[in-house]
Amino acid sequence: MAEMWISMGPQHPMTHGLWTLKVKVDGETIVDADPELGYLHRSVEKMGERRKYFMNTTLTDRLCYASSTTWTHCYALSVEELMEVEVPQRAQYIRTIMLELQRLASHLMWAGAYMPDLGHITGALYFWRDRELFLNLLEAPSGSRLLYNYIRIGGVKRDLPDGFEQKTERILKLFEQRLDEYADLFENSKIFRMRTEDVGKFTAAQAQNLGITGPNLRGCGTKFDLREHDTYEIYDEIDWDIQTREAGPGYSDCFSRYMVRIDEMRESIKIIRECFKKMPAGPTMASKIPVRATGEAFRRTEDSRGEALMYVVGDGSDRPYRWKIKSPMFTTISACPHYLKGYKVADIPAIMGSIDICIGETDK
Amino acid sequence: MEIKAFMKEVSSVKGVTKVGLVRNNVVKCNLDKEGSKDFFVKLKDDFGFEHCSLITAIDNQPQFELVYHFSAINGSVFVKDSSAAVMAEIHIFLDRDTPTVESISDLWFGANWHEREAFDLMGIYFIGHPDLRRVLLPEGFAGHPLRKDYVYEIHEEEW
Amino acid sequence: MSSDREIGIMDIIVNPMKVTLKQFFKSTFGKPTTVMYPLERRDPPPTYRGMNAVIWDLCIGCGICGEVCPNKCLKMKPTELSDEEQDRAWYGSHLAKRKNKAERPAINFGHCMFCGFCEDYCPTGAMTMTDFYELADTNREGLIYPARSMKVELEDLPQLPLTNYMMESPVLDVDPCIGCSKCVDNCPTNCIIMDEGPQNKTLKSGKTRNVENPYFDYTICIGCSTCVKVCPADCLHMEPISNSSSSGLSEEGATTEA
Amino acid sequence: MSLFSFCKAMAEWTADYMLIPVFNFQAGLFPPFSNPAGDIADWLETDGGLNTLAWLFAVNIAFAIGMTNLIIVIHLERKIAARIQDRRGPMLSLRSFRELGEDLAGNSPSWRFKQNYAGIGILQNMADGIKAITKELIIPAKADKFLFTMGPIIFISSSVFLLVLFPLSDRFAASSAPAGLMVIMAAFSIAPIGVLTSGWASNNKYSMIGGMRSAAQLMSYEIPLLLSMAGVFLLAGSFDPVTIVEQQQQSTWFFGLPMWNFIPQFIGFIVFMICILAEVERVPFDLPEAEAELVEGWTTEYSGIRYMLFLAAEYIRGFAGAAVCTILFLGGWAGPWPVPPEVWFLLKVYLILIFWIFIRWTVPRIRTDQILELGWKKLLPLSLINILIVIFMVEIYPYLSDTLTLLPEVF
Repeated sequence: MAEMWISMGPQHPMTHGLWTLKVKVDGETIVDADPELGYLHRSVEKMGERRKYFMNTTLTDRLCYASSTTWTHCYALSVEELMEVEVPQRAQYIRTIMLELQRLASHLMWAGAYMPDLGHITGALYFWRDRELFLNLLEAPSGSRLLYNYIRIGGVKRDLPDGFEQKTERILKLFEQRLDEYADLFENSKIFRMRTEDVGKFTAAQAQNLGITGPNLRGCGTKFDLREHDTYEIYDEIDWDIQTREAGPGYSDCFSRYMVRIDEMRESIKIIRECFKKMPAGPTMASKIPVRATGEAFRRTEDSRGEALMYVVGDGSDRPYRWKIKSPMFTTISACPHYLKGYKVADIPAIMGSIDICIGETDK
Repeated sequence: MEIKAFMKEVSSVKGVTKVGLVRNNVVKCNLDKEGSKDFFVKLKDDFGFEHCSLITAIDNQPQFELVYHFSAINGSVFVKDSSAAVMAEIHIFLDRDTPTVESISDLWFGANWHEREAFDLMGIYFIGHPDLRRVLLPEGFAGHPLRKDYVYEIHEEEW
Repeated sequence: MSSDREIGIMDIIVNPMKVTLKQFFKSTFGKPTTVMYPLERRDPPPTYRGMNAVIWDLCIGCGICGEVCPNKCLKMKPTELSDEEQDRAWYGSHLAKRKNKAERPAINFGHCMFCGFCEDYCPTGAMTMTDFYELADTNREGLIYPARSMKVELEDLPQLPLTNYMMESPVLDVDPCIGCSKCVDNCPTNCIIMDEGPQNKTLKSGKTRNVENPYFDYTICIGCSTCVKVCPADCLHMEPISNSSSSGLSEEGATTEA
Repeated sequence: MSLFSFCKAMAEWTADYMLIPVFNFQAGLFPPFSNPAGDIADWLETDGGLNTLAWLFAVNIAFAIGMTNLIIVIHLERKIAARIQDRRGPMLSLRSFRELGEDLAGNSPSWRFKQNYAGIGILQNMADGIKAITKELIIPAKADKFLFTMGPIIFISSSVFLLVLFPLSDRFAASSAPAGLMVIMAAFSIAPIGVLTSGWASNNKYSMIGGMRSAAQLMSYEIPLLLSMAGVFLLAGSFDPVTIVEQQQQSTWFFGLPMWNFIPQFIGFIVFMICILAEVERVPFDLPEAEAELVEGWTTEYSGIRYMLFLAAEYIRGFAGAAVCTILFLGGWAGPWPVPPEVWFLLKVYLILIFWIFIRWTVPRIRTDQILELGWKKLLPLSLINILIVIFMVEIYPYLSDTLTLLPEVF
């Protein structure tokens, strides 16, 4: 068969209406790829310039529906840096708990979305069933299941409800059991390994230059996690490890990226438990929060998908003058011709699924 | 290289002004538009900033400002007694009439789409970019919407 | 780590099938996770953000809810209050003089995203969010809820203190003030009074006359910026003020100390 | 009484009391002219006419049984998949309506196991059928219209043909060809033509790749499939299903249990199971219609009843594959007395189908190159080894004993 371009998306089960991947194939082998974005562009940055600082947390919630708290937190952190607001200690602990719960939910969402890409519908339902547990947890203090609007500039919206710790502990225990149970169904399954091992490889040096961060970079064995390397909230006071995994000599494949995320979920459970143990009493909101700000500030946080960075410029009014969002997936998708070349058509969902694409944050 | 030594070395480079610390691990400096590429080559090869985090374009009215964020992932530049990864924040100011700057996407591939986005939304032209097309907006879109002088209609539904 | 064991021939079908078989028996003889929605419902937590409801007895018509709404889905609509409603209203004494001009929020749920800002920033706690979430309708017009349909009545009203969640209060620029007292008429909390100002103005006729200036009680100011909007001379602006003694003119006007 | 003699009796009765009088009456209406109705009436009195009529009855019965099985298999798949996935599956049945009506009327529940209007969901099948039939049949503008319509016809007709070919028992068979299993395999291998035709005629790149994949897969798995069947044929010395099942009954092992073919030919059984899974395109070998990468492959452009025919044909092929497996390796319709042999046969078939359903919802899909590698490098040598074992067995058999009782000790 001669070389031909196949347009995967926007109406394709892998891209489900959000983006297009044009693939040049020779028979079943990929020769070239060209990703296209813009189907979900909402001009969030421009909209943010018209809204007051505190209103923008609703926009950041909607950057990624799978991981909305981490994005709102990144925004709140940068605006607090800009306004020089001191967040109370208890609010920082609550934020950390919410971030890790959100990371668990986000990774579960990813794992559930990854399984149908490999042709494993049951996996999707198993992981999404567990995600519901964490959505229930996130719903209890914030009052919403998907778009929480819980982390605000200067703290969190309200204190944790009564019995939240016991409820969390119960769910974490259940989830740990299930994670062990799933090992036989997924990572120890021979066919799952046949599909994911030695597929979608890139080395650590390549990944850094391509702008790939987060679990995808840690899948190459690079110990880089912004919770540790640009620490925020109370991650420096808590004992936890960066989860890395290496498939071969310095490269990552789909399986190592899968395993990094599974290990990270276990690590998140550890962090949440320790946070509950150390949590002090006190207020959950800073006493005085300015409305207007001047200057520029940025903070970067470890989003569920990689490095999230928000750069906020204020001109003295109550609205941001310029607000820039760095999405980790934006660069990772742009690099996809590099790690798709040479694999089969059947590998495209396996590879693109394994890097955990979220188009909401990418298209902004 | 310790961050203080890094700051000293950076300030000795031609075209770099106002070197300062934003936080304990973030170095900020201004850079002249001419010869910026030489500095970026030095930043990548000599100082080991492997990762281009972000390129932001700001419309400061009248001039444009480009803000580059680079990150040293492998710890070639470090802060003493801290695990913090060092970032470099570099500001380049451009005239409104000639919003052009040399592309760095051949040094960092990760900068490729950031430059495309800056071109798309702010109208900055990157010389030497391999594929300077719009990335978020459709082809044939008129204007660059993040510029402050971009005229747009606010549609508010009456009810 | 459990995944580091050797993968053998049993891991092709047999071991994975153990997991699914176990689940099969569990959900056949137990209860599946599915919530059969219209027949059985899960209880939303008390914090749940559902459809809005306005406690009219507490509402003072300040319009902050419309101001903080990111989607502008909430508008203040002029509403005529009945005598009974007028009597029950918390700030009824003040509103009595503008009974026919009272404003109450109406919501277009087609635009609402249930962020909860209106509830959080309401200075009297009149705006609440219920746990009712079945708002679907067959047409767009059905999603527009007029002001009266948002009304709820409570048996015992929570008498909350007025709180300035906006973190800002109006400050007077004395020179352009013409003493029209429009701000006083429109202030929803009655926190402004007109009093003798520090400044005399020369009229066209040559006479000098003392101009009355507004004085603000920042302890009950809610930062709604209604006065700024109605001011014909642009002499008011909002400033972040945390206590009563932070701006030029206002400290004398404060009737009670914070 | 066998199915055919039953049908023959039915045909005689119908001919005598319904058809011949009617045709004769018609012929009597216009006596001056030569009327075909009279000829038909004459023909129905001959042996050939009666046999034809009986055969028509038999085929219809087999078809009805096959289609009923199809609905049951689809429903079974849904319910089992739902249980595996911690769901409830389709639930709307007449019982739910009755419960709902009772609740609305305020009566106390009359049903013993009342659980939230949850029936077994048999109405879902009707809903699916009605939906598929009432949907628009879309033919893409640039498709080859003739081949596009021919594709489903080839696929479904070759699949339905399978239904009449295998017997449910030695007495319940629509056709009894001596080369029965060979005909079944021949019917099985017509399907790639339909798949390739519809994949090509859709004028869609995904369909094209799906069709090519399907053709490559089906053709490469035909060889190990037939080779693994060859062992059974050698042992039985016949292609006839009845003979094969009887042969499996003759040999016994411990406790006098019949030694069905899957014990001596375990390798062949495994190879056959994998190959027939690939042949009927079920997970993990369903890559021609992998929805994540190829958007349902060669069925992308089909809609309405055509798409449903594809789906139905796949389930019929699955049912037929399980039936062949039962005949060859699991002793066919043999079983203890009180249960009739037809029920035994169906029970075994459903056991295999449930096993396949479990596989489908347990493992991911494998890749094209991996499936071909598995077929050519692993299954082909294994099936050859199986044939060698069987030849060894058949050759040394006369020297050992009159029965096969000693065989387990030999191996």
